[in-house]
Amino acid sequence: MNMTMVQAINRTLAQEMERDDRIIILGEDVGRDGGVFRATDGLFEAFGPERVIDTPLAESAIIGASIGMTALGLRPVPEIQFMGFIYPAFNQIISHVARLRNRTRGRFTVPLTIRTPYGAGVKALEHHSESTEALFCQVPGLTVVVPSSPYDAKGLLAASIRSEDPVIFLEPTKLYRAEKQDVPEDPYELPLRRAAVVREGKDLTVVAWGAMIPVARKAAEAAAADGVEIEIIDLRTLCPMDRDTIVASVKRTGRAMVVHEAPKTCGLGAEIAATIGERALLSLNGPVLRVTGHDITVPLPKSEDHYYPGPERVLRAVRQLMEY
Amino acid sequence: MNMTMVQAINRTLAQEMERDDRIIILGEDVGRDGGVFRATDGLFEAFGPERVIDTPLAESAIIGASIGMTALGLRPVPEIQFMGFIYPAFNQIISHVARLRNRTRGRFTVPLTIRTPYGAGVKALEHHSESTEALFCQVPGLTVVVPSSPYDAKGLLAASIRSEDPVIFLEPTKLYRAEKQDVPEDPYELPLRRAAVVREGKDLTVVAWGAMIPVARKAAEAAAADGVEIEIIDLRTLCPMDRDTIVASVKRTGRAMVVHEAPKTCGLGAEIAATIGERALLSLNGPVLRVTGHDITVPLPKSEDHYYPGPERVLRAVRQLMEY
Amino acid sequence: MIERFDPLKGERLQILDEKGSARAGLDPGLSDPELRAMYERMVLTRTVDAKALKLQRQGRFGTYASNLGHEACQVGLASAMTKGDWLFPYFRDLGLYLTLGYPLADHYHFWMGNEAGLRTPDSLNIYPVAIPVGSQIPQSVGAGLAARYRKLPIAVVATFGDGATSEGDFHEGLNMAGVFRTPNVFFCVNNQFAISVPRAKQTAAATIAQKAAAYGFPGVQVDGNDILAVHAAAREALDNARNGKGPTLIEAYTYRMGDHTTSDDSGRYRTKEEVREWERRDPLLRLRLHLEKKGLWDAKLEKELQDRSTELVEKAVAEAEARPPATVEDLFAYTYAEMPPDLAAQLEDHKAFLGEAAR
Amino acid sequence: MIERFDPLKGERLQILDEKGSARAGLDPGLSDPELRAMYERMVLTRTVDAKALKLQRQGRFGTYASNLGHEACQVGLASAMTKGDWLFPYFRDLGLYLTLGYPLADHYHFWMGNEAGLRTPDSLNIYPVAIPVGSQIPQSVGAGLAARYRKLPIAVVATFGDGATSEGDFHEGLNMAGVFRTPNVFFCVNNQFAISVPRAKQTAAATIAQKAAAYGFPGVQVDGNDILAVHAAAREALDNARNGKGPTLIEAYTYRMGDHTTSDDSGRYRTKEEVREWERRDPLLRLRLHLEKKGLWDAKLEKELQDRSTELVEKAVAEAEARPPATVEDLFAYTYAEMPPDLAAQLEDHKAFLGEAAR
Ligand SMILES: Cc1ncc(C[n+]2csc(CCOP(=O)(O)OP(=O)(O)O)c2C)c(N)n1
Ligand SMILES: Cc1ncc(C[n+]2csc(CCOP(=O)(O)OP(=O)(O)O)c2C)c(N)n1
Ligand SMILES: [Mg+2]
Ligand SMILES: [Mg+2]
Repeated sequence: MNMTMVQAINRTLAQEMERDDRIIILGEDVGRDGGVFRATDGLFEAFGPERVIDTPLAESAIIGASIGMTALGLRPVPEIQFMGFIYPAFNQIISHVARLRNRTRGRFTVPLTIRTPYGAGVKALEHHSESTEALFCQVPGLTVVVPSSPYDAKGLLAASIRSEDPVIFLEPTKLYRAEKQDVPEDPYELPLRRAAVVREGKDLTVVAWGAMIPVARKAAEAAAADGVEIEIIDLRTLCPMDRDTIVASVKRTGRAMVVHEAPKTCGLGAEIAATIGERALLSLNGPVLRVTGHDITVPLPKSEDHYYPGPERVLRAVRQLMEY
Repeated sequence: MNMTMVQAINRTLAQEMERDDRIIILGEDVGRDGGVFRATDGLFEAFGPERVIDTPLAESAIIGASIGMTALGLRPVPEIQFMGFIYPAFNQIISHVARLRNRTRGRFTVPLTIRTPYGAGVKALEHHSESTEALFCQVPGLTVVVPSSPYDAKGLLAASIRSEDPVIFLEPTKLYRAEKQDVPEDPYELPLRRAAVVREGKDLTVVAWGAMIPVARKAAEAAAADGVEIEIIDLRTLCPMDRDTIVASVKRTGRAMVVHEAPKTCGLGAEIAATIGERALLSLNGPVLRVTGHDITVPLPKSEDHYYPGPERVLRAVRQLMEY
Repeated sequence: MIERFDPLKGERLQILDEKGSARAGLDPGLSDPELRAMYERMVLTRTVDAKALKLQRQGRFGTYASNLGHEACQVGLASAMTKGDWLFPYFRDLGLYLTLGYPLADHYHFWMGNEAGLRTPDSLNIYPVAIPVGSQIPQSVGAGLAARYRKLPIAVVATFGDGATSEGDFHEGLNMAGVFRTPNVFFCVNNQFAISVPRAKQTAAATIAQKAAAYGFPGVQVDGNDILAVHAAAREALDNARNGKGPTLIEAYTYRMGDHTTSDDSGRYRTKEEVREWERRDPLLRLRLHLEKKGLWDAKLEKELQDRSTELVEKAVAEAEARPPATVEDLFAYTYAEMPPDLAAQLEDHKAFLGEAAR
Repeated sequence: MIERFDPLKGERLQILDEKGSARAGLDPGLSDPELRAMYERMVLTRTVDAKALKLQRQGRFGTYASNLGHEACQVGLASAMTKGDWLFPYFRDLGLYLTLGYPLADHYHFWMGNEAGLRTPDSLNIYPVAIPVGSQIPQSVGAGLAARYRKLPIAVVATFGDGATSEGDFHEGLNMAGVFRTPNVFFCVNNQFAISVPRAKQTAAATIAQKAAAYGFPGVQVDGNDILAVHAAAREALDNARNGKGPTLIEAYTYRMGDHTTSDDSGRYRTKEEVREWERRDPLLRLRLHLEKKGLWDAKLEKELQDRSTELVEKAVAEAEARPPATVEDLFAYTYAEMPPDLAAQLEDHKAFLGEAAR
């Protein structure tokens, strides 16, 4: 069926809840309102207020309560309304979600999936454009997943919900309704911890995820017109990272670039560049470039375009690297 | 005068408070108790309860209130009792401390200095060994400073307190009383944003900070016995980072290594390695190695030594790199 | 007066009834010009709000949070504040901004998507809009501590919604204020909703005001559609703050008459009847009836006021829209006091990119 | 009974006076064996605690948080819990652990610095020690929601100190519990200090119990050195939770007789006289006097109990110390359900390093 990413997410949530009655959704406005992006639309009516819980406005309690649910064998799927509002829950996530398995040597695990819209490009108010995924990638125990299409969203969300590990599932706001895609009705999983080569090319590897995948694709098409064949890796799971796929590609192409919308410094691009430097140094024909947001706060709507990496900025870096 | 790092910090706080009555200390147990590490010992008696404030047990309010104080022109120096307990304040730090200057185009600034003990190596309970400095380094607007000696602690803390930007001042618990050093009585500043070459060498550059400096020094002495001369850069200000000093050194030595106690993935080592790859690729005789904590939670005391990078692990990496 | 209305006993301060009659013995005794000025401010607020909604529909504004129905809360509170007092606002505080003198064009400029609009004029003590719910509350307490330390005879006000009372920051802030008896007034606009979540699902406490019991200072619930009640309670609380008598929590009981923001569709979670029921209690109507009863208002004055307000609004829109856009430098210049070399390099590179793209 | 003691009126539930006499009409009617078992548990708790302090001084233990004075709170609460109930503890809950059957050697093992000691036996519903203050509270509420969803007739207990009540998590958790009327019991051990900060500087509320007013459910203050009062209030609150009557906040008013932890020196912030004053109210003494009054206890039984407790403790220490240290694999194996290749590589590398170092 043809559907948008937000519809694919909605469908997946419904199917997973039908399959497994341990799954509980909770968050702000997820119930009667169906979520501010309608990701949980209809679930309250279908599954009732005990499984689709409109919580008070309290992010730390949303995640804390989700943890407590796992103690009794449930598999909560809390929603944080925007990634910019996940910080009040940071202590619960970093101190407990990520660590309870280790702390108790496996007695208590935390199989929850925290869903949250993320990323810029939709001209929103401050705090509604965050992409601080690298904060979570440096916390041992967490898994961070980002889909870049409706099809991937369905398969990755199902896999996240079924995972025994806690997952931060980041949904690129910009892609929620950007395209429709044919998405199978039957449930399916896409493997976590595995990157996908979504475009093959021999000259240069671009590593990206989420809303930067369409940007990279556009740049790749333009580059192809210049005779440069770009290979695009959609990371899908940001951590634990599929370094082998990245390294193998760069060994083939000899050139690498990371595109992400987070600020450059200490963004995930740093880890990817460092990994390539560690494992493919001798294959490199030039530095690993990072095309990213600037090291500033995402500007308000009028100036957002100056921040957000677009195909032109990627293409420019491609040219710089090819000429290196 | 000969003093430990914690004494140097205490002295600096006293002197800065004498110099500038806009400076206010607040936090848990900083008053009558003088702080759990005695960093604020005697200040309550000297400056009274309006300037050395024992707060309720509420980290978000400690930082939030500090922000509010800056609105009225004060320059608070809040203490978070351990870095592991800074996460409840994460929203105040990332959403406000870092951004108010930009949000108001310079009308409201946040000249505060958040002090917190950090790092492992002292066989503590869980959450008392955190070194998540890279979380803060990826937030535009923050400055992160770490001293590695009593002398540096005094000069860097004074500079941090006098800075117009918000500073996260991380005090390596392991070094609080590790050594005594001659520290001038008169106040002085060491420049922020500037790294220090604390040992010169021609063969290999080690970038480190805080408690890893003594570790790197020990390794360097052992390496010298093998005929390898290591240059050690003490980063001092982790962000904004003094990349020029790093790059210049690596261009000279041709080999680079980062040593930090945080887990490897997305630690600050990634940013340093990425920077070196970007700016000194052609000078490199081998990959930039990262000798770091493992990607696990810091273990409890009985097993902490397995986590913490020691001179032997550094030395081993030095040998690997020299043989590359 | 505040102490006379105990929220734990279900008491709520109301001075004006729905017909516009003031309850004897409670009337704060405002002068005629003061009353008229308040009404004018309320009408202006509503005009500014309606225009903002229109601009948003036309794509000339970003997402916007309507203010409809909150005029009495905002103008009642702001008119009790005096010069020197500080405001730590939330995102639905238009009437406060206007009453305290925030330039309307600046306010529009912000909602049009330019940070420059959040650069409070130096003469005003207004912190920027706090979007992370509740985060302004502990900040206001720090300002209260600072005011006391500096021996300033001022009060510090934080405003927030009913939803905000569930956040940890509400609790940590009020608790700290209680401990240090800071000169704070915590003003909760209980408009019955946090987006779609009704007040009854936000907390099981019968009132928000009674939460003050947890912090050792008084709380009072007032009719938030009754500007005299709001003003009277605010004035007393502000006086107490300024006079070292510690903080107060005021719950203004009102209703969010519009959608949460322009992205919201409140028809999904509440009935038209409920909204209509509250239209009867419109805060503007109530003060207008009161003014009419006192012979201070008529249709002609109303028409003149509407025209004047519209004119002011049109001028401000024109001014805001005529302002030049932010420069690229603006976006980079305020991250640090002094731009670090890396960031300067990013700025240069971006300018180079723009230059190339322009070619 | 809980509703009969209103914290807002300054009422506190006490059943045993300092001489060990029980107040008629309130006595929870425990059987003689039950009373004796409680006393035995209290003495064991104290013996375990004293040994821990000794081991710490000898360097055989890490930093340790003494439990002295909290025995009535802990044993009184735990003895009211029934199989199936859950505990979300904090870091000063020894008597709860012991009464609920947590293996003492495991507990020692944890404080000796090995995570294996936090691996709760599968038969026990005890979450691990929460060190970030207050963070266990919202977790316990989630467990309460889960219990209700699963239709389990159980209660969920969270324990915490007076200091914890200032944290946002306390507020968010209790507020959520109120909204959903979860089967929770919130048990605050008000021991008058959070490290050095006295209770009066922690909150301006006259009692902690009255904070329940903010959440729409009952709160009660009990004498925390009176095991009968603790037990009676806990039993009622637990019953209410199990029977769908919603949550309760219990404040156990007691005193931290020791230092905060072995790293603390409480002489810096409180007087010896104050401590001595509380020694008179020792919870063990009070129950022992009560037992003696009832003819259930004498010096001989006391001697036997002391000996038995010491023996148990020595055995547990020996067992904990005899356990093999964590393997390197243990440190890596529990970060994820399945070890990622990177981490496996780190583990292999570390083993290689250890191998080289051993050579
Ligand atoms: C920490 C945080 N979480 C979530 C949001 C998203 N959000 C914006 S407004 C709002 C509801 C606020 O309700 P209330 O406090 O009652 O204020 P009102 O909008 O009714 O004036 C929510 C959930 C946010 N801005 N901040
Ligand atoms: C979030 C957090 N902040 C600070 C600390 C450091 N700390 C440990 S115990 C403690 C005091 C706790 O006091 P209280 O809650 O009254 O419990 P008590 O120790 O008196 O039993 C503090 C500040 C912590 N563990 N967690
Ligand atoms: Mg509201
Ligand atoms: Mg305490």
